[in-house]
Amino acid sequence: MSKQLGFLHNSEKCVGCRGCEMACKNEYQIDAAPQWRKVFQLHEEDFSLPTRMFFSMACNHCAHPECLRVCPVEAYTKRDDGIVVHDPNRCIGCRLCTMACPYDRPQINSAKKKVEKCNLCYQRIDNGEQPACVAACIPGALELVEINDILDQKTGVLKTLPGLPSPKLTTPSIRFIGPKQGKQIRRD
Amino acid sequence: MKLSRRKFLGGAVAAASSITLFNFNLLTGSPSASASAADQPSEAIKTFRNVCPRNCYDTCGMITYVQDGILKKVEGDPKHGYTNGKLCLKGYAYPRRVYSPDRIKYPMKQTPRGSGNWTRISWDEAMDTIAKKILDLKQRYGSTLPICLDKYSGNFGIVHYGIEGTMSSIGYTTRAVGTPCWPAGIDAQTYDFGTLYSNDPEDMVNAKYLILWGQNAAWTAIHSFPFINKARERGAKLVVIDPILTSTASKADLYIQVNPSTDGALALGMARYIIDNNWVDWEYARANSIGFDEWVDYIKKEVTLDWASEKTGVPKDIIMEIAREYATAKPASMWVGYGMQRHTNGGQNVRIIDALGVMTGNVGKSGGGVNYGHLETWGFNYNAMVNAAPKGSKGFIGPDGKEGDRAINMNNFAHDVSAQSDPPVKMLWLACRNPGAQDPDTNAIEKMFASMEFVVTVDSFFNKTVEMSDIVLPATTHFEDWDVMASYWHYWIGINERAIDPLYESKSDVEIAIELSKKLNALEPGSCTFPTSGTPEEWLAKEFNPGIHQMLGIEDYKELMDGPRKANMPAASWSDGKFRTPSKKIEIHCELAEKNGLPALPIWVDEMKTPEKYPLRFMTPHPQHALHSQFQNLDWMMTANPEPKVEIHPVLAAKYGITEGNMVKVYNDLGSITVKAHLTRTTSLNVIVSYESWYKNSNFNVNYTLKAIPSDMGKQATGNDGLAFHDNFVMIEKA
Amino acid sequence: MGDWEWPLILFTVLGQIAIGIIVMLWWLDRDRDHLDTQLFKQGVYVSGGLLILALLASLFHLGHPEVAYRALAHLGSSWLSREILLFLLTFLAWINLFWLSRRQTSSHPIGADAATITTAEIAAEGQQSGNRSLGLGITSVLGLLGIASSAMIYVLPRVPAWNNVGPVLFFLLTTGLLGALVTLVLGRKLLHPTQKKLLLQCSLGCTIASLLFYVIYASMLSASMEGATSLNFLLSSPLFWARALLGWFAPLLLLVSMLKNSQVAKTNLILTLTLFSVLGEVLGRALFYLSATGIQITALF
Amino acid sequence: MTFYEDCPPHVLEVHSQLLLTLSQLFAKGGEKLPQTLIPLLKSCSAIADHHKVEKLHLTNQVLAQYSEADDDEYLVMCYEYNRLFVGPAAPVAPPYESVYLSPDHLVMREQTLAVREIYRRENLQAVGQRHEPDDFISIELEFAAYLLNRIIEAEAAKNNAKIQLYKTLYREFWNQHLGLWLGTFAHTISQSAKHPVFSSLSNVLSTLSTLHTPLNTKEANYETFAPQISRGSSSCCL
Repeated sequence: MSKQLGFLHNSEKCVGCRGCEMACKNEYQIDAAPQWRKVFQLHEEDFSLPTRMFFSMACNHCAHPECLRVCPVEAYTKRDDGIVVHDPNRCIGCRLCTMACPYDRPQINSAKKKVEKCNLCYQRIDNGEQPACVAACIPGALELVEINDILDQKTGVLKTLPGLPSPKLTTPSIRFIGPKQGKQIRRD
Repeated sequence: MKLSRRKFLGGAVAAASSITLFNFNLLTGSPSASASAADQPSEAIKTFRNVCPRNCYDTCGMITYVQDGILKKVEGDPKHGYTNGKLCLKGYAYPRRVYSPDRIKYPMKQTPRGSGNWTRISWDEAMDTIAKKILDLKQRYGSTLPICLDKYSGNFGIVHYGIEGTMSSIGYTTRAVGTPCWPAGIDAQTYDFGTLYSNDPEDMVNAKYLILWGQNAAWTAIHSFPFINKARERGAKLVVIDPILTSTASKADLYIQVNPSTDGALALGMARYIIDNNWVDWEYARANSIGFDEWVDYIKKEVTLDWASEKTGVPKDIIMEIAREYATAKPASMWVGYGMQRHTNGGQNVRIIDALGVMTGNVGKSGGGVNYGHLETWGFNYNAMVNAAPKGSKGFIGPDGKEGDRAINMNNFAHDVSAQSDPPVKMLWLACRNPGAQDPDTNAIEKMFASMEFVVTVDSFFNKTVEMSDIVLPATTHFEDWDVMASYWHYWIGINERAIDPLYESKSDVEIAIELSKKLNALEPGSCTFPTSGTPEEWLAKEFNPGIHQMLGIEDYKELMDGPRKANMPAASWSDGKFRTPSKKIEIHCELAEKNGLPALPIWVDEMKTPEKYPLRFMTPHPQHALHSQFQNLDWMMTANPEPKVEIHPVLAAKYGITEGNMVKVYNDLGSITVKAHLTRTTSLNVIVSYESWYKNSNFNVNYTLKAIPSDMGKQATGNDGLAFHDNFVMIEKA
Repeated sequence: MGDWEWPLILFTVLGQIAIGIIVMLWWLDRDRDHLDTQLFKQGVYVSGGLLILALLASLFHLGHPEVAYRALAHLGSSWLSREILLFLLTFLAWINLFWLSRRQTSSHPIGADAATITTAEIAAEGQQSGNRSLGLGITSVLGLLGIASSAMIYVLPRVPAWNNVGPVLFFLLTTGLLGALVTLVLGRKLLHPTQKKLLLQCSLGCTIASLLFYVIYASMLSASMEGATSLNFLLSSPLFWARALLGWFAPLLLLVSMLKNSQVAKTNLILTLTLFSVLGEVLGRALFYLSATGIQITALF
Repeated sequence: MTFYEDCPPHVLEVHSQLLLTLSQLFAKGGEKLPQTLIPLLKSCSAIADHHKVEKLHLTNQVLAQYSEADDDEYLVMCYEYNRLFVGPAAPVAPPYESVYLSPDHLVMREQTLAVREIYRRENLQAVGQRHEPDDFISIELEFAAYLLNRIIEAEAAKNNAKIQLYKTLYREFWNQHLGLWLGTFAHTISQSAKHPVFSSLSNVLSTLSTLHTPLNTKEANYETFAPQISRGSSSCCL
C-alpha cells in the first residue's frame, strides 16, 4: 500500500450542522435508516464548560480494518490509497463486520439485507473530486488527508477524542483537531 | 429472461394495430420508442439551476440532477458566491420531499371540515366549488371582504406573490398583514436608518470584531460560517450574546449568557463605558445623526455599569471588556439576530444596539454595520401580484379614507379574524402558510378555523392547517416551478428552473390563480382580473425590469440560467451616508417613533415581568432539522432527529424531580404540551428550550402554550407589531 | 447490547451436541468392542441429523442464505470462513461415518457365545472397528477444530467480553457436556454401567469446569468498562439466574447424587439431567450473544 | 397448478377482466366505486367459479353486499379509500410499486423506471408519464391485462412464436413487478382497513397474487431482482 487516505476532522470548526451527514445521503440516496456518516455531539461533561461540540464520523478506513479481517466473503478490500471498499455484490449479510467495527460504521440495511458503508466516494476521488461530505462541509471542518507521520507530528493533531474507542483497536485513518473552548459568562 | 424486442415488435405499426385491439385507459402509444432508443434505456443526466425558496438567510443556489425526468440528487451551485456550492442538511433532503409518498397529490375536499373524510375532486370541481363560494359570499355581503388571505413565508419565490394577486384580482379582501418573524427589528432599523439594510454578509471577513447578538448561524445561516471563520483567521474576535448556549455560541471566543430581553441594557452599559472612556466616534455620530447628544446625556444621567450588570446578569468587567473591544477594534460588526427582538421590548433593544453602532462609527463601514437584513434586491415587478380589483368592487374604507383591502393582524390571526363583523370573515385562503402549526395559541386557531364557512389551503403536505380545511390544493415544489429568488441577507439573485414536471396534479400558485380566474369569469364574466394565459416561464419573465437587470448586470433573465448574479451594490450598507429617514440622517431621536407611541430615543424599556404562577421562560427558537413546519416530517429527518425534546438545566430539573428522558408537561393558562426532557447546562436556570417543528404523525406544537403577545414594534414598516415569541412563561411537571 | 440470535444459538449448540456425540463415541471406542454398534449407528445418525439442523439454522442468520457458499472465500483471515470449511469437512467425515455405519453388522449382544464367531468375522470386525475408530477420530478432530473456529469468530478486540479464551473454552465445554449427556441418553440401554459412569463423570467435570471458569471469566470482565456492562447485564438478568439454576446447580446436584448413589442407570434421571443441561446451555448461549457489549462511540446524540 | 398464461383463452379472458376491473377501480378512485365495484364483483365471481377458491366466494359475498350499498355507504367507502390510498394525509397503502420495493419507500425509484422500460419495449407509455409514477397499480394491471390479451390474440391467430413471446413477457412482468408487491400491498391494506369492502379488496389482491405462487417462489427473490436495481440506478450513484 502506497498511502493511506483518511479524514481530518476539525472539531474547533465543526458546528454540528450535519450537512455532511445529509450530503452523503443525498449523493447516494441512502435509505432512511443507515447513516454512513453521522455527526455526534460530545458529552457536555467531557469539557470544563458546558458546550455543544461535535465530531463527524463515517468509515475510518482503518489501517487494520476489523471488518475486512472478519468478513467471510471478502466483500471488503483495501485499495492502494488505503480506502476500505465494501462490495455489496459480494455481501451475504452475515453482519459479522457490524459486530467487529468499534465505530458501528458498517450498517445493515434491513430492506436489502446487506451491509453498507462509506467507501470514501472513491469514484469521486478517482475523478479528482472531493468526497461528497468534504465537498459539502461549509465551515471547512472536514478534510480528506493523507494519514502519515508528517500529519501526526503537527501540533494540535489528535488521534482520538473523548468518547471514542481506543485507536489501538483498528488504527483508524482519522485525525482530529480538538475542540477549543472560549470564555463563557454564565448565569448558573 | 432478456427478450429481443425486434423479434416480436414489428415496429410502431404493429404496436399501433395492437392498440386498436385493446382498449387502453392509462397507457398509450409511445412516440419515442424506436429501435435506436431501445438500446439506451436511460437518458443522460441533465442539470438545472434551482434556488431554495425557503424563509432562510441563505437562499442557496442549487444544481439539480435529473435523469429520465426524475430528480436524482441536488448539490450546491458553485457559481453562487455566498453559498459556494454547498447546501445545508435540509437542502440535501429535498429529493425526499419531492418523492415522498406522503405528498398531497390531488385536489381534495373534506366533509365536514376536520372529520378526516376526504374525497378526491377534479381541479375543475375544486375551482368550481371555490369560485361559487367566492361569488356567493360576494353576493351575500356585497363584497369579497369575507374572504381572508393568510400567506407568508412557505415559499419566498417572487412569482409566488401571485397568491396575493389571486386575491387582488377578485376584489378587495381581508388580508393577514405583518410578519411574525422580524418586524420589531425592521421597525427599529426603519426608525433609525429609514429602512433595514445590512452589509453584504461576505463583507464580514473584513470585521476585526464580531458580535452575533441572538443569532444562531450554525442552525439558521450556516453559509455565513466561512466568512466568520475568515474574519477570525484574520484575527477577529467572535462574541456571541444569547440566553442559550447554541452551537454557534459554543464556537465563540466569548459567550455571554445574557438575561433574556435585557440586551438593550447590556448595550447601554457598553455605551456608558464607551462614553466614560471617550471612545465615541463623535465626528461620525454628530455628522450623520440627529439626537445623538441627547442620547449621550440620557446615558450619563440614567445608566450605570452596576445597573446594566444587575439587569443583564453580565459582570461589570465583562461589559467593560466588550465595550472597549467593540469600540476600539475598527471596524467591528454586529449581527442582530431575529431571536433577540421577539420580546415586548425587542424593537427598542435593537434601536439601542443600532445607536451603539452609530456611536462607535461602525455604521456605513466595510467590516462593520449593525446587520439585520435587507430588501434591496427585491425590486421585482411583482407582476403576478398587481391586479386591479374587478370593476365595482367594494372595499374596506381605511382610516385614511381610501377604499381597499381590509388588513388584519397576522400575528394575532385567530383573534383578529374572529373580531371582524362588518362583514365577518367567512372564508380563508391559505398558501405558503401553516397557521395551525406556526401561529400563537393553537387552541384559538382551532376554534377560529372551526367557525369558518370555507377554508382552502394550498400545500404539499398534510399539516395541521390542511387538517382543518375544506379543500386542499396540491402545491408544486420549487423543482416543478419557474421562479426567481432573492435573499434578505446576501446580495445574490438566482433563477429557479423547472427541473421536473409537476408531480400528480400539483400546480403552482400562479397556475391555480389562472384556473380560478377562468372559472370565476365563466360563472360571472368580469369577476376576476387575473390573466388566464401565460406559461410558467413567461410569468417568471414578467418579473424582471431594467432596475433588476442593471443591478445584476444582465440584459435578459435568461442570463441567470448560467448562474446566479450578485447585485451590484457597495459592500457596506449606508456607506453613501444617504439615510432614508425623514431627516435623511440617522434618527437617534426619532419623531416617527414618538408619534407611534414609542420613546423617541433608544432608551431602556423594561422587559416583561415573569408572572408568579409561571416562573419559567419557555423559549422556542428555530430548529436544526426543519424550517418551521417544513422538512422535519421527511424520512431522513425523522431518522436523524426522531422526536422533540425540551432542554432543561439539570438543577432546575432536579427541583421538579425530572431526569434525562422523562416526559415533561409544559403548561400555562393557554394549553400544554408533553415532551421528553433533555438535561443540559446550555440553558439557564429559569429558561427551558424546545425547538419549534412539525414532526410526522405527531401533534407536538410549542404554540399550544404561546400567547399572542405583541412585541413593541412592527406596525410602521410591516403593518403590524411582531410577536413576543420569547416572552412565553410556563410551569413544568413530570408527566 | 446484543440481540437474541436464534439462528446462532441453534447453530452453535446443536453443532456442538452433534460433534460432542462423535467425540464421546470416539472416546468410548478407544478400546475395541467397547462401543456397541447399535449405539454407534444411533449416535452417528443423531449426530448427523443435528449437524444438518445446525447448518440449516445457521443459514437463517444470513441476509442472503442463497449465496452462503461464498462464505468460504476468506480463509486467509476470517474465522467464519474457516468455521464453515471445517464444518463442511466435518460433515464429509460424518458421511464417511454414515457409510461405515450402514455397512456395520449388528454387534453381538453382550455376553453372546464367542464360539459362534468365525475368525473371518473377527478379522472383518476388527477392520471395521479400526475404520470406525479412525473415522470417529477424524470427525472428532475436525469437529473440535470447527468448534474452536466458531468460538474464534467471537474473539473480537471490539468486544471485551469475548476477546479472551472464554468463547473457545465455553464452546468446548458445551461440546463435552452435552455430547456426553446426549450419548448417555442414546445409550441408556446399550451402555455398560462403567461407560455410563464415565460419561456422567465427564459431564460433571465439564459442568464444574464451566462454573469455575465462568467465575474467573466474570471477574475478568469487570476489568473493562464494556465488560462490566456485560457483567451487570448478566447479573441483573433473570435469564442468567435461570441459566445458572438449569445449567449449573441443578445438574451438579443431580450428577453428584447419581454418581454417589450409583443411580447411573435411571433413565428418568438421565433425561431430566440432559433436559436441564440443554436448556441451561441454550440460555447460556443466548446470554452470550445478548450480553455482548462492544466498545463504541459514546456521545450525547 | 396451472399458470395464468397457460390457461385456455377463455380463462385468460376471465383473468384479464379481473386485472382490468381492478385497474379501473384504482384508476377511478374511491369516488367511482359505485361504478367499479360491480364489474370487480363480476370478474371475481368468474375467477372464483373457475378456480374454486373458497376464500374468494366469501369475499364476493361481501363485495356483493356492498355493491348494492346506498350513497351514504358508498361515501364511507370513498373516505376509507382515500385514507388508504390517496390522502391528503400520508396514505396508509400508497398504490405505487416502488413504495414497497425500493428500500427507501419513495415514489419514482428504480422500479418505476424498470416498468417504464418494459412498457416502452411494447411501444407503450403511461399517459401521465413524468407526472404520475409509471408503477401506479392501475397502469401495471392494465399492462398485465394487455399482455394477456396479446396471448389471446396470438392463440386465435395460432401464432406460436407470439404466444411464447407474450407468455414469457407476461411471466417476466409478473415475477419482477406485480407479483413482488401485490402481496405486501394487500397485507398493508388488510392491516389497516376499517371497512369490510377493503378487507375484501385486499383478499382479491392476495388471491390474485397467490394464483401465481408457483412462479413467485421460483424466481421472486432478491437476487433476481438485484440486477434490476443496479440497471435502474443512476450513474450518479455508486
